[in-house]
Amino acid sequence: MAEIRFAGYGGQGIVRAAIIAGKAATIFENRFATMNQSFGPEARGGACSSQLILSDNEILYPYIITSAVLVAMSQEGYTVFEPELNEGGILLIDEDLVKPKPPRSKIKIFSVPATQIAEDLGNRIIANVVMLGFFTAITKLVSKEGMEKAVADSVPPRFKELNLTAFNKGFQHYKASK
Amino acid sequence: MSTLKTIKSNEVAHPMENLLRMDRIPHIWCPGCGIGTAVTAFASALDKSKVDLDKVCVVSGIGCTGRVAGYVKLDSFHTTHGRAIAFATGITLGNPDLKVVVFSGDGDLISIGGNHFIHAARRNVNMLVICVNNFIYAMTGGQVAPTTPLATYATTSPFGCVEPPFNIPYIADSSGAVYVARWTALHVRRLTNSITEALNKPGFSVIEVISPCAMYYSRINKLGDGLDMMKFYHDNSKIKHGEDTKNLDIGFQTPITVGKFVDRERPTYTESYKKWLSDIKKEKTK
Amino acid sequence: MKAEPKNVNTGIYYIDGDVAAGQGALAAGCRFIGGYPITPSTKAAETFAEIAPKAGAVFIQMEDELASIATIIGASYAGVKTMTITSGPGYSLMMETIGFGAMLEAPFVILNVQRGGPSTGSPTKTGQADMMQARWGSHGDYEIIAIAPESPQEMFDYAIKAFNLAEKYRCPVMIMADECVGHMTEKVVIPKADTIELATRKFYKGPKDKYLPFKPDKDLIPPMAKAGDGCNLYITGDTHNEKGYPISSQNLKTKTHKSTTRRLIDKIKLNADKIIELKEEGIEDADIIVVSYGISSRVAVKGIELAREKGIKVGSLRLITVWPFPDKKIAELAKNIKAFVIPEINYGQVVFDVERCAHGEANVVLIPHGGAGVHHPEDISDAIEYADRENKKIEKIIEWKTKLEKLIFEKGFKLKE
Amino acid sequence: MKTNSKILTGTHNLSGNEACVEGAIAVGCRFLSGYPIQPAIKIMQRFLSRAYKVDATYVQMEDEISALAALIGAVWTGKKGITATSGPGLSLMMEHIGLGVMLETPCVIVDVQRVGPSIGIPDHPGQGDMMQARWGSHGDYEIIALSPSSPQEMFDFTIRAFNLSERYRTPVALMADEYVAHIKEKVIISPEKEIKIEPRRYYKGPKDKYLPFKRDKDFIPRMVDIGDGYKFHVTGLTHDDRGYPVMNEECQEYNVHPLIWKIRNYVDDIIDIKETKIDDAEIVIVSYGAPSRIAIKAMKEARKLGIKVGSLKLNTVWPFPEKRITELARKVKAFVVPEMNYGQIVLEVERCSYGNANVVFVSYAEKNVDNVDDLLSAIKQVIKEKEIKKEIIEYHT
Amino acid sequence: MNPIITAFAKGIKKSGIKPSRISVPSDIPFEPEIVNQLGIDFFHTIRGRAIAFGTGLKLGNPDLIVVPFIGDLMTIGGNHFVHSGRRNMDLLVICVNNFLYREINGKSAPIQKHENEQITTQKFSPYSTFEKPFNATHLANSCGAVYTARWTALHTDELADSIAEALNKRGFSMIEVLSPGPNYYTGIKKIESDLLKFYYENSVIKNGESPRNVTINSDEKIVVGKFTEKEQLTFIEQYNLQLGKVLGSKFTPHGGRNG
Repeated sequence: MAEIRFAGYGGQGIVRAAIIAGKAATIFENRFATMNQSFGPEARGGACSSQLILSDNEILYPYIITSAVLVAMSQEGYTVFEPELNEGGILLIDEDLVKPKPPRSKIKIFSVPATQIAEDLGNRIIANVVMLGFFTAITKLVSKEGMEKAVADSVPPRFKELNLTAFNKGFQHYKASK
Repeated sequence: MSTLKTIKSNEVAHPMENLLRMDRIPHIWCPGCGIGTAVTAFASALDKSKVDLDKVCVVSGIGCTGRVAGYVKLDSFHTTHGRAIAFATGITLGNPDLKVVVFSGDGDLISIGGNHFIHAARRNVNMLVICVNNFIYAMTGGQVAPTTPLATYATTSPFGCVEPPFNIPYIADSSGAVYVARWTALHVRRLTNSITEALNKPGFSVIEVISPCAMYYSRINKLGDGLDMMKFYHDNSKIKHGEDTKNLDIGFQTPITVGKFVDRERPTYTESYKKWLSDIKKEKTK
Repeated sequence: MKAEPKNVNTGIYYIDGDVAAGQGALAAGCRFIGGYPITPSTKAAETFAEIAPKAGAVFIQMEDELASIATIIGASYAGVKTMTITSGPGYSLMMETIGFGAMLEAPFVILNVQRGGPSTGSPTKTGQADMMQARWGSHGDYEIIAIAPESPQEMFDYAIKAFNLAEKYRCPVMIMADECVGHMTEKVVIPKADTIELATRKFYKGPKDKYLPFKPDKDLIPPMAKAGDGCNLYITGDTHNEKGYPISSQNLKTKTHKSTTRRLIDKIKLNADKIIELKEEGIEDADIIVVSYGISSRVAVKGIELAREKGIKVGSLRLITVWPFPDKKIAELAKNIKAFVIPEINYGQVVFDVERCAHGEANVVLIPHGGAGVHHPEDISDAIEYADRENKKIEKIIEWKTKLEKLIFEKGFKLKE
Repeated sequence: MKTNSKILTGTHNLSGNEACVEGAIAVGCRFLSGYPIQPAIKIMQRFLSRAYKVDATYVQMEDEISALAALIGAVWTGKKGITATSGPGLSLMMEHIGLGVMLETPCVIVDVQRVGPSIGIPDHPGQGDMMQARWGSHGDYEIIALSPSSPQEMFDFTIRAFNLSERYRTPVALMADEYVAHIKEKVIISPEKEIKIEPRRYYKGPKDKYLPFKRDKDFIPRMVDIGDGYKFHVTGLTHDDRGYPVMNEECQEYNVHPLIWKIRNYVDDIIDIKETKIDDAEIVIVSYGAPSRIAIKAMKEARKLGIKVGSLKLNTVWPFPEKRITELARKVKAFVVPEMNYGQIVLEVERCSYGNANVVFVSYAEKNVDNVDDLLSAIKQVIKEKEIKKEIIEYHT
Repeated sequence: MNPIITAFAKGIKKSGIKPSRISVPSDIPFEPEIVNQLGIDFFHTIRGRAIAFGTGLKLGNPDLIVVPFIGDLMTIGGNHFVHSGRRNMDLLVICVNNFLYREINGKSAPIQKHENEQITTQKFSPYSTFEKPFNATHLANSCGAVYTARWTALHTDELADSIAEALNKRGFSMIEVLSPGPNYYTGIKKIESDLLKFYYENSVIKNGESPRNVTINSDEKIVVGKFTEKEQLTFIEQYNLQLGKVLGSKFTPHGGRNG
């Protein structure tokens, strides 16, 4: 079982990222995934986060107690949810948006210029997909094939190619930086 | 959310600082939205009309525009969905010295609150209604509204709206409003003038403010951002003061007629009620 | 009867509870939804608006909730399966007409995705504080059925069950979901149409001029006739006799004019055993039983786990149907256990009925929660531990002080602004 | 608060509805918004006919929804206000009862109950809205509900309802019924200066420091009037002390918890029950509203037969006198509960008796409320019961 | 029989529509015998919701002809009235206007003073005397009604003709009938017929008059007649058109006489 937190602000596709990962796990890998989201009524532009639990068995308790992975795409999201990350957890950040403090002992930090990559591809709203690629490469919690199928399944056909490119850019970014 | 910046005495204060709850800024409205413009116009009108700010009370319902009450530094009420006018009726009857302004959206005032709208107009209850019409329910994420033009897309009309929209000035007029005007978010100066005029008018006044909703209405219908909508208003609105209200229908991206349409005199509810009470008194003491 | 294939979008989906409910309604054969947008239930309406026209069903967005509920009762009498979708404030507006629907014995379903209350409250956050309202919210005496799902899959499954119950018992059926379930995304399996069993409405088949709209069969439920069937219906919200004609206060008490009101209650009460669905887990040798419903039952799982690690014998009773309340089951269980522990996202509602049915045989511990969030599992396990320790019979509801309450009201907590 | 010298005093023959209006005027109520509905119309009419004398404001709104919304608005201008309705109207008011609770607005809602559900029988008494009064609006809240059984009590309880609502800053329901509303009886009104009026809890500090929901030690915040220059903001959303919306778990607890506890902490002050011959009673009749008129009769009849019966009349139904019922349950054999519905408050009696006493329900939903025989026969039967049945008993005659 | 019902019965007959197709949701209770005689389906709904209820009947079964009777003159149900008009929902609304208006054309209407201390016109009148009533026709037009007419209950033939015409009209039609409604004024029955006659005598027929000009004022005669008629797609027609356009063959049109 893995508990994952995605955090950022409204409009970044934080919830969508979690849905895609959840979809990959449930529909394309036949496992279980529960996704919950939270946002205020001031949804647009405000703080936004989603929590995803992946498991091979049915998930009973549907919320995060301590997270294994935190994907932070805003400074506020990082600040709020960093304490929730367990010892030895993985922290993924958009390096242009989050300036992390020195990490606690065993937390591993990985950074990617997701928004920058997305802008280079011509649309900053696919930063979440870039991040998902990066997430897949590092955590290996979901297979690349599953994720690709889920990404393709979750966007309108005319944006399919662009999104898959973004996903692979993110995926490769980890490979390249290793 | 960014924190409140304290303004030092030697800094230039925000021009509307005395009218806004600066501790609640930033507001929730999206970039390109016209509600902020309407609030600005309202604030300048308050300034211009020289009304006693202590005696102005703002009532809002639920929705994006419904949040206005939370940002103006006046006695302000954020009430239930659709009932702003009913709530305001109580206030204005409870204390006739107050100037009550209902500031809410089209869904709130005309859909669920339609009954209160027509009845308050019929009674000619003393209040100013500023109805920001963005053609859609924005707070809940883009559902069809009774103002959504035919064949327009919204989340609950995924195949195009099948219901003709209300002509708000016409219905206000036929129900008995004494002052009816319509402006777009582009016509800030004229809107300000209208609000100023209406603030000093006893009775039920309605000002419709056509506003862009860049986040839902424009996005779902591919109309560009707030600026594109403003450009559309600029190119497509015609000022026709005194136009018969029945000619004020709005279609999808059709020209919009703006102006002041109705300005008439009728006794207000409070006046009629007072007169009636004194008649009874006379009758009883005869 | 089996579901119609055109209504069932068979497949495996990763969707949230609201969407699943919209799909479930269509699969159940719902032909008409009148609704009005309100967070957090809107997505269910949006889903139905999108999928309905392809299956020949209609969605209409009415001007308010009063109209939504009135229009679906009309549609119900036109002979179709029908539903409305709302949340707390909208639900409050529907109250008068829910009573009307109960009086007319119109089958219809209401999906209420509960949010933080009272009043406008916290629209995007959760709550379970409309439970008593579902039961008692309209004036006068009537009975309804209420189901509380705990997952998106159940939102689908129980939407179908709700329609089946409504058609069968001719009464309002409420799906009392909450924001957590409505906005939770999980795998939902929509099965093939031929595996979905649907109940059909009992229509009147006899001679038209002999039809008595409110003359019950043995099961206390009268067969129905549609508007336009030529039965010359006279249907009223007045207290009426079997013919449907209004009873005046003068003849209310005479035998021939016995009102149908008592039957509205009896038809649910006397069929309660058939209606009630519960999920029991580990209650055979339990000392403590956690009674929960909706999202709380999933949250309780963790608390129960923690308590069991400490060696406490805890069982779980999940109320899938909350109304009618399982009076007998609770009374029976009370005899053999120390206490019931009830986590609810409110300050005590269903707990009152547990207390009532326990008849003083077992203690009753309430774990309250104001809403906008769910219980902390430790609160649940701590309360269980306390209930296990407490050997005295305490003749009142024991209100557990949660961590949140202590934090805010005892530690001089400053609210973040 | 200043009262007008034109209030009615002395002894009068009034119906319950009329007495209610006189009570309201006596306690300083000068605003009524309503929508006509049987059997509460008389309250509106009477208020209007008295309006010109006491300079009161009256408005007939387009429906009950707006009636209560307008009332809440008017109260914030400094007026005391009332609305009168019956079952269907109360159902429509549900959403705004929630708003009244959330804005902590003192106001009085009179529900003259008739037979329900739905339209029911408009000119026949019922008590089917008791649970609704407690639970009818969405979300969690506590309410105060009083139940008068005579025109005199309509007068007295209206005054008490206003005082409680000002004291606890909450809507108070006056749950009358058609019988009590229409029966004409002697009503004695004490001189004006003897009528106790609870003043509104006004804030008196500096204008810019006013926080609409800053609570005193007793959990109750202070009010100001619109137009006095405080420039305050209030909302039906979950809010903090400033009245600004904050939506999270902490604020929800911070906001809603006191709404509940500002009532629950003061139940002993709020609850008013009238006990008659309870000391030696084996059987206690628990009643409220019109049926409590026959409870006393049945008690006397039973005592003639040698059955020790006492009566407990609930003047306040909500909050429910849980403690007292639990206490009595340990002493008595049975509770007998006559109600003009199919069983509502009897559930509360069952709950609070903890299996220590039998609970008998006598439904007056389809009976005349002056029928003593059925109540008496229930008493006669339950006295024979040997053991405690752990469910509500209903004897069928 | 009540003159309105008589006209309604005549109208049904004239329209050639089978009575069993007609459903009447109403917030005015009809006598059961009358419903039997008419051979229609009748629903006594709660106050103000007759139109909303009727919308459900119509959309649930588009074959039905739905005729909501409203007696509260749009007080509590005003919102449903204006919105159904806007949608052009296929309903014929018969609006029984039972207001008590003291003066018409300068003459005092025969309204007795109630012996009680109450002010008579307050006797459960939908409007207080100090409030202006709606011009229902104007309001109906401003929200899109396709057919509007007004008669007094004594204009039985004209009313029956209007009803027959409107029953066959597609879309939202409104016929306002001036009549002291029986349910609201029980107890002052005597004045009903006088009042009705008074209205009849003080009215003037002006077919085609602009809705704006038919406000009932105390200093003018009451204008009655058929005021407006226009053609416009009904809700169901518009629904079928729009969804058919967008969804093509995937869409099954909603049935009924408009389908």
